[in-house]
Amino acid sequence: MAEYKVKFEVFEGPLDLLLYLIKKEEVDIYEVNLTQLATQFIEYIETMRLLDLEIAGEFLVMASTLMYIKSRELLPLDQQVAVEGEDEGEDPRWELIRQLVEYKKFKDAAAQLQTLEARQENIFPRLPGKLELDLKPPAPRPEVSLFDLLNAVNAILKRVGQREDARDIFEDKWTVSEKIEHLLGLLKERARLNFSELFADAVSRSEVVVTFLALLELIRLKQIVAVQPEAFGAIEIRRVEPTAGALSPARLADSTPQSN
Amino acid sequence: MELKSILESLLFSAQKPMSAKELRDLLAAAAEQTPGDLTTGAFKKVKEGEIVAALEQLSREHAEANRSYRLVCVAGAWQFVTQPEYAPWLKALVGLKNRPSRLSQPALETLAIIAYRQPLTRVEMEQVRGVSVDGVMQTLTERGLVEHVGRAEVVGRPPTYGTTALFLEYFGLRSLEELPAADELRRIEVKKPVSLLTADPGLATAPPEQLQLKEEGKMQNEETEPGKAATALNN
Amino acid sequence: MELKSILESLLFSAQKPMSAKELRDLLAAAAEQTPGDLTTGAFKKVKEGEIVAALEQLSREHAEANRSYRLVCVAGAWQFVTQPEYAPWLKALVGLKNRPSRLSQPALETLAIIAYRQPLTRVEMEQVRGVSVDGVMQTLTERGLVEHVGRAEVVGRPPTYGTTALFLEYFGLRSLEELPAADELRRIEVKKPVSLLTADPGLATAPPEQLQLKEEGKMQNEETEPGKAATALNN
Repeated sequence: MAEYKVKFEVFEGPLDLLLYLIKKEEVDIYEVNLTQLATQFIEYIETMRLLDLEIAGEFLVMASTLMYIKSRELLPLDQQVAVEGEDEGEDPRWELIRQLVEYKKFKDAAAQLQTLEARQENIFPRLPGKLELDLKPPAPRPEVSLFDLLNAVNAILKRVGQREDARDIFEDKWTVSEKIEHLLGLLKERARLNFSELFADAVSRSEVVVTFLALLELIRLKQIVAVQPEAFGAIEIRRVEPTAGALSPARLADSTPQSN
Repeated sequence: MELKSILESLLFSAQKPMSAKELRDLLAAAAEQTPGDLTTGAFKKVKEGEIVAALEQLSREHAEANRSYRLVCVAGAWQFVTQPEYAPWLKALVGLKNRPSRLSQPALETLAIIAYRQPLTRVEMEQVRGVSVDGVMQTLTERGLVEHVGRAEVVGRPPTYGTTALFLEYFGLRSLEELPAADELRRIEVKKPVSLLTADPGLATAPPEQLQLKEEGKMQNEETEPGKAATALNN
Repeated sequence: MELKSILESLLFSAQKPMSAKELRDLLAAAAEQTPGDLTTGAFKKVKEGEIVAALEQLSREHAEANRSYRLVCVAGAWQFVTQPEYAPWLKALVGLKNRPSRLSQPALETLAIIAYRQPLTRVEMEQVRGVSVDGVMQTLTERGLVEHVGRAEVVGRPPTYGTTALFLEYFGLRSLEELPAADELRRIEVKKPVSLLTADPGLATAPPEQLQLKEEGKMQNEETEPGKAATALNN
């Protein structure tokens, strides 16, 4: 009986112990003699008790199920059917066998996972060294244009304007709306303007700012677009043509392709 | 220039496993970085499906070449790996790094149940194992192999669990479909206590005839219609 | 188990080129780590000459296989390399890590303040923006757009920052003078605590005529010649 003790501690639970007992008898789960199995199982429990070892609750529950099955076997057939709560023909023997079969399947699957686990320990991924291409890797380039930066400037100016007297900054003759008119006028004459030339004639700092704010406003109103055709190229200002119908044929003829 | 060769060169040089989608994005990026180049341009808009097909072809070629390495797909990402028999030398190369300890028997059993039956609740796991899974579940969750995936539509709305991508990686599986004997194990009934009966029993309940088996622990699977298993898989 | 296959698996997984001697040492190490193992033991005392011969054989095999990579020996060290024609895609792979991303609005604003008011301290930036710039400054520094340029001559000598040459390159500017509306933004007052007053106000301090217009936190700066700001720009 001493061998039981050693073995007992290794069992995962009552189902594991039952499978061990069945395997020991070298019989198929479906052909197992449940009465005999119950006797053996209860013997193990008794051994555990004698050895004063702690018995997990699950084992005791299983022991009572097995004792029930065993006692039921002793009853004549006609009385077995009458057992309360089993009117649907649920047979506790069958239920136990089903549970054992299912458990065994997963125990086998666990063994296969264990094989995979061991195999995986021996598989090493290729870890190439860092690529050393003869060109220098592209430096991280922010996806922003000068216009993003200018917009940021505008945001700051606006905030500053809120907390200070805006007149201090825009003290000159130009107002933003005047500058808008002026820009639209220029764009009527020419399809596109260089960003830098817009500021070339500015006579004062504030005129630059006003021009700049006018541009941003027109962009916001979708009257013009600012494009930077090349990464480091000059920014161009183009008028957004409202519709083809609004244009005279002459203008269409000499107008360059629009960005929209 | 063949698609599969380009993919091979990329996987050969990549520092990590790459999915078909990532490879597709690289093909597009290469085309964008070389405007006007016809060679890269030709692969600008390759579809993921074509990439997967090329990778599978490549993987077969490498298996046939019978070299010391293979191209494999684990958890949806492709990578080159060495064959297990070279492990002794690779261990000398890499050094005996501290790999995670192997999983215990209870952990493996519980993991198997979750893998095949997911999503499922703790009570359902305990039904199969016949013992509590509390300690084991903590281990499995801490190791990132299983995770809480939802809640069962039954009284108390208990949490349900499933396996993670790391689970696939840990066992070197491409997907859950690759689990051994998957169809069979998924279909065995998990008995549920009455109070936990799901509104839609779905996969977890199998027709009783499957339980009739002939030999040792083998199930007598009646002509399983292919469609049925496939449906079950997607559950 | 063939010597050349073992060597192949090692070179396949090695992160750097390996010499015949290093490979020989690995074969010996593997044998030592697995005492009693006949397979590893068989390669315990392979000579360098044999290794070189096996590598040359291997290199020929790979050249014949005509794949996207080759085994080559450079300066006595062996490694797998990809064929040059795949460079466009490999560049995309390398570029993956430093993919450009948009600068956030806070980053842009901080960049604008630095561009127009450099050199200036963090405290001064925060004066204009009204919020902490710590996270933003880290981003801008990492991207090489701004850099530490000196120290302010005030108590604690805090570091000052300015834009880099890369900044000009990115925005297509020949010099800081080309920044649009430069003067105007320079006029925004930066309020300094008295303890931080610079000995030489330079650019970071606005010309006095503007300061007199503001009501809160104004500073009574002595006369500054108009030319000074422009000169400071080129610092």
